[in-house]
Amino acid sequence: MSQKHLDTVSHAAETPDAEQPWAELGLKQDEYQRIRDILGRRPTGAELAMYSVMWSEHCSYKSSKVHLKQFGEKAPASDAMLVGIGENAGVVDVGQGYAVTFKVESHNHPSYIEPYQGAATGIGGIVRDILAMGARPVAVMDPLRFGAADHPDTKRVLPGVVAGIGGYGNCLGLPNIGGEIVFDPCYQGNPLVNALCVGVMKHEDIHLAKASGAGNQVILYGARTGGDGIGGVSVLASETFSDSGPAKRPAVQVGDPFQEKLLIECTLEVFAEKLVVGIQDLGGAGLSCATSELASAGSGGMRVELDRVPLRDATLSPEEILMSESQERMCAIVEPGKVARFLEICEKWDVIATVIGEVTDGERLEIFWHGEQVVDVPPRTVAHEGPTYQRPYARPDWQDELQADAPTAERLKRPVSGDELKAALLTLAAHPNQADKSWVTSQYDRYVLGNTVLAQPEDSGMIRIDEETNLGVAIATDGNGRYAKLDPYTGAQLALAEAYRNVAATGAKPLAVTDCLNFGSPEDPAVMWQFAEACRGLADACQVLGTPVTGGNVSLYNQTGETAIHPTPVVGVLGVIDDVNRRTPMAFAEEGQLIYLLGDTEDELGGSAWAQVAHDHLGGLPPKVDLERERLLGEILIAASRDGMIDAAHDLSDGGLAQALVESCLKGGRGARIVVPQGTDPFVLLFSESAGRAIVAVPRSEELRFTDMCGARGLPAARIGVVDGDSIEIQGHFSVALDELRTAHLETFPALLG
Amino acid sequence: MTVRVGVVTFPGSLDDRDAQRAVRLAGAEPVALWHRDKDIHQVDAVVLPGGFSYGDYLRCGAISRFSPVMDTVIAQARDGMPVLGICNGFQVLCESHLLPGALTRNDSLHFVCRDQKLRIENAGTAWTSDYAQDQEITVPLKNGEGRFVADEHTLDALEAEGRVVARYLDVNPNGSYRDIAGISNAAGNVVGLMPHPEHAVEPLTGPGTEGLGFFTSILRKLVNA
Amino acid sequence: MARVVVDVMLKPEILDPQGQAVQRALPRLGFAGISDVRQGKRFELELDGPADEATLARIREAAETFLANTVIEDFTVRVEEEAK
Amino acid sequence: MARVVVDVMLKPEILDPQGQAVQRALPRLGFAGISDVRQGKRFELELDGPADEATLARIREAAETFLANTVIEDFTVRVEEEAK
Ligand SMILES: Nc1ncnc2c1ncn2[C@@H]1O[C@H](COP(=O)(O)OP(=O)(O)O)[C@@H](O)[C@H]1O
Ligand SMILES: [Mg+2]
Repeated sequence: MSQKHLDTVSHAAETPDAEQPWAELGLKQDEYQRIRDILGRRPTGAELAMYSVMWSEHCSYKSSKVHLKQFGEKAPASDAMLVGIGENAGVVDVGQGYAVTFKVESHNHPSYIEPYQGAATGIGGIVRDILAMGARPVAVMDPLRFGAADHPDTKRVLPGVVAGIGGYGNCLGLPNIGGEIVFDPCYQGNPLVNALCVGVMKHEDIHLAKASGAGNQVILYGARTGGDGIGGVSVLASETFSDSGPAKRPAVQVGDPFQEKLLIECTLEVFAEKLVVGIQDLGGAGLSCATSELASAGSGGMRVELDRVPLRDATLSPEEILMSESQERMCAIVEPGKVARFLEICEKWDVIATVIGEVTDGERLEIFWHGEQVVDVPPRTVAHEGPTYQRPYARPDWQDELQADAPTAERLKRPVSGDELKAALLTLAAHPNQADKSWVTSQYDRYVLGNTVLAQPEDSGMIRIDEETNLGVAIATDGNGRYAKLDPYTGAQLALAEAYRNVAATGAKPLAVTDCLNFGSPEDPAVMWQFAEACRGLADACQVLGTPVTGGNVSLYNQTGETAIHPTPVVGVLGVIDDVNRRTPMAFAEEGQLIYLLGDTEDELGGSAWAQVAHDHLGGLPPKVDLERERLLGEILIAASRDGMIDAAHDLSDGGLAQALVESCLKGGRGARIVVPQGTDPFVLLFSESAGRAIVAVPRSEELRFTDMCGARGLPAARIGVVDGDSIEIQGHFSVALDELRTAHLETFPALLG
Repeated sequence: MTVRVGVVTFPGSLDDRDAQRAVRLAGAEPVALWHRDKDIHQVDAVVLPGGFSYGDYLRCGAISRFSPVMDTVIAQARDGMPVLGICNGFQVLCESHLLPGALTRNDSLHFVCRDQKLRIENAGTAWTSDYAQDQEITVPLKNGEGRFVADEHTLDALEAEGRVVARYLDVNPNGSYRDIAGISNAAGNVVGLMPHPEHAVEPLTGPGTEGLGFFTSILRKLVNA
Repeated sequence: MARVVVDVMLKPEILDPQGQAVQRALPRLGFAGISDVRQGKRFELELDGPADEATLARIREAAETFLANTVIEDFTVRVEEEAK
Repeated sequence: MARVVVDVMLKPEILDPQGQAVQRALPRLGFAGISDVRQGKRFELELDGPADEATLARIREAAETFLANTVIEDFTVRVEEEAK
């Protein structure tokens, strides 16, 4: 391609009528016209390449921006927020001079096409985002959604995704401390692979993606640039799959975690010596994104000699180099006097580093190819001033009908006898959504770095960040597409509430939020309504809980033909704990401790796991959200942990009390004797999914202190039983031996996946 | 006297900091060693840590084995310096022919991370003297290529000479021949171990503290020497 | 009782980190003059019967759908000389 | 500018779980008549110069000491036909 006539800026000016492949690159007619207006001429091939990837849905957020704005506008005032939305990731103050950065991103479409590499590069990408903020990455998490567990394609996608996440994360030396695995037929052609990374730094180490200071050098370092993934993430994630698969099938990217490990160590060393003015990772849209974002955020312009970029394939054209999404690359802005030292550190780590340009005092991003100018653009128009759409949205006409179809006792037969209740509990505990996930999680290293205090299966993952003081952070991610389908506003709030509760259950104080919004096509007004509602719900709830959204990611076009996935907002909550020794695990480990149920239980089974497992039913309304109650519950759980009043805590979510008891008992290897309170329907007690609830194990010596605290604060706390024996006994109804339960719970995944 | 234990960092080493922490918690002084340096700074013993050195590309440990630091480590190990290879370090020791056999892909074909029960079958090596003979311990195990293989003759010899240092109990997590988790050289100064004792040195972050013995053993040996 | 060999290599445009690691190591070990290394997989299939056209067609199909991941890999199928 | 191929296979007496997994899967996918599968590695080395005897000797040495672990693996070295 490089032999072809080079489309320079002057050539473009002279040939205004040359045909250009803007439609093939995913641009709309009016978008193309707008580029011509901005430039006052037709774009060169290289400029067209840059605009098309940067203006794609994935990179420009053109459909979602108007709704995401609320996260900033409604953000609760928080002293903890050091860097907010708009940077590679948000940064949160966790005290003692430490800051933590965390973010969740999607790699859904690539993971469907090539599960191993798609998922692996998803981990790689989010880790570089965290690194680019100046932080040492310390852990990863992986919220996943797949089609039906027994569908043949799930057997292709799931093992590949899991092996890819493990293969990349393990090789990087990042403990995997949690995630989610949910099956639902709605994800059959659109599995969701979200990846979260968390990093730690000192306040003074925060780095931002901006290029300033005329004369400063632009250094590209890391892997050589190849022809893989040209327009991959951006174009691929910005269109709908037809029934026969994606229409455009760009080359898949292959990750090299070893290269990324070197990139991490090298980058941290460069930061430590204060050699960097600004830094940006290369992810979707590769060099187009990195150069235009750095220049746009900085003060001056930038000049780049594209032919200096080290290539894996010498035949690549300038357009291809600009669009390549080759992995494991970073771009740094370095003062001239520090370049030599920078290159020395790269050499130490066997990392290729090349000066490819410099910051200018102009206002343009200018790119040259063997001395000839191929790009001359105002960088903001590429990076930050792309098109935005106010897409039409409308509540779908089927929403009312769906909500009217409530799972009442008349509509869905409920278990009544002891035997029926027992069967329901066992079936639920063995269903792939509730079953033990160690087939997956044992493929992930959770010990590396030696700071993992809690990891799956626990309510949240917890990492020690200071060995002297035992300061730590906890993170949980949650999302329930079934709830969100029934009511996207409430569903998004429930996702936040659950993650918040999970963090508090381990004893950490929730501080901040990241989110990954997985939806169908924004061109469908019904989907757009779901999206708008979910954003509004999440922003409103964050305001009440005092936890600002610090960053996140949007994944649209998760649909096959006309059928969209359930709207699936995945919410990650970060919390801080002053002393990780005080953490609360979920296992019932001590015989004789008292089991308390905190919160109120109502007949709320809309969207529940029971309705799905027993009746394959989705209808009605999701559980109500009471955010003040969530906050109170959180405060009690944190205080009880700090003051040593509880030895175990477990939040109640899908599967309700029944599933929570199964998990706490099996983890601790202890049974429980439960007394159904007078006047309570045992079915509702066991299987309702009312929000704002948790179970705790209280040592008898602490009972009075604990109940006094709940009473004084007005949190309902009911003593429902005691940790005891080797079965779960619901007195007067049924008893199930832990061995039987364990078999049911543990054998599902091995039976499905071998 | 302070005992100085070197911990080598290869490109792609992951558990090097953890090994240093374990050395410190055992009461010795950890010394960071760099793969490109032949100089090992007069350390008394060396740990080759876990990880994916050189990405585990080609074969685990195959590329690291040729690094400058290994020239020195191999020479001094032959002269009796205590060397412990954990996981990837064990693979490096086999590739270096300081230990017999090889470590191959797990029979499950999956990476496995679990708390693993072991029996210490030789409490006489430089790295196991703080354990009782046949003591059972639990430490994390995490590997994708941890299946120890060797020919029958070698396996028989290892057993006959008491050079099987640790064996898997309850579950053989990777298909290792004869449940072998760790072996030593004939002199007992070089030990390779697939599981990770350095991740069982603090109750907070591991399944217990039963891995600490490897690091206190070496301390005792060197102080008494 | 023929032996059929299926060679699977990453497509040329796909990054091959393993091959690159080998290539970088070779000069350090004193082996110069090698400009590129690619690493792939080799499958040796022992057949119950002869390697006739029908069988080879089926093996090609197995390679296409299973042994190779044609999103990122190419493959070749050949009957191995008995003499070898 | 020749290409040399080094094939590395596990020795016959060493269990090959990858090959076995392939062999077990083949009949399930409808490919019968395959009695054994072994999986190994294939290295393609591009030389700067010709594949003369001296060069091949050096590549054999690289295979012996580095590309294969002769404790568990066998290897073969051959020049690939240009025609291919
Ligand atoms: N759902 C969301 N909620 C909050 N912030 C978001 C969301 N989606 C994207 N953002 C923010 O928009 C900015 C641009 O996102 P993105 O282009 O994905 O960043 P990057 O290229 O670094 O991955 C980031 O600051 C990101 O955190
Ligand atoms: Mg980024």
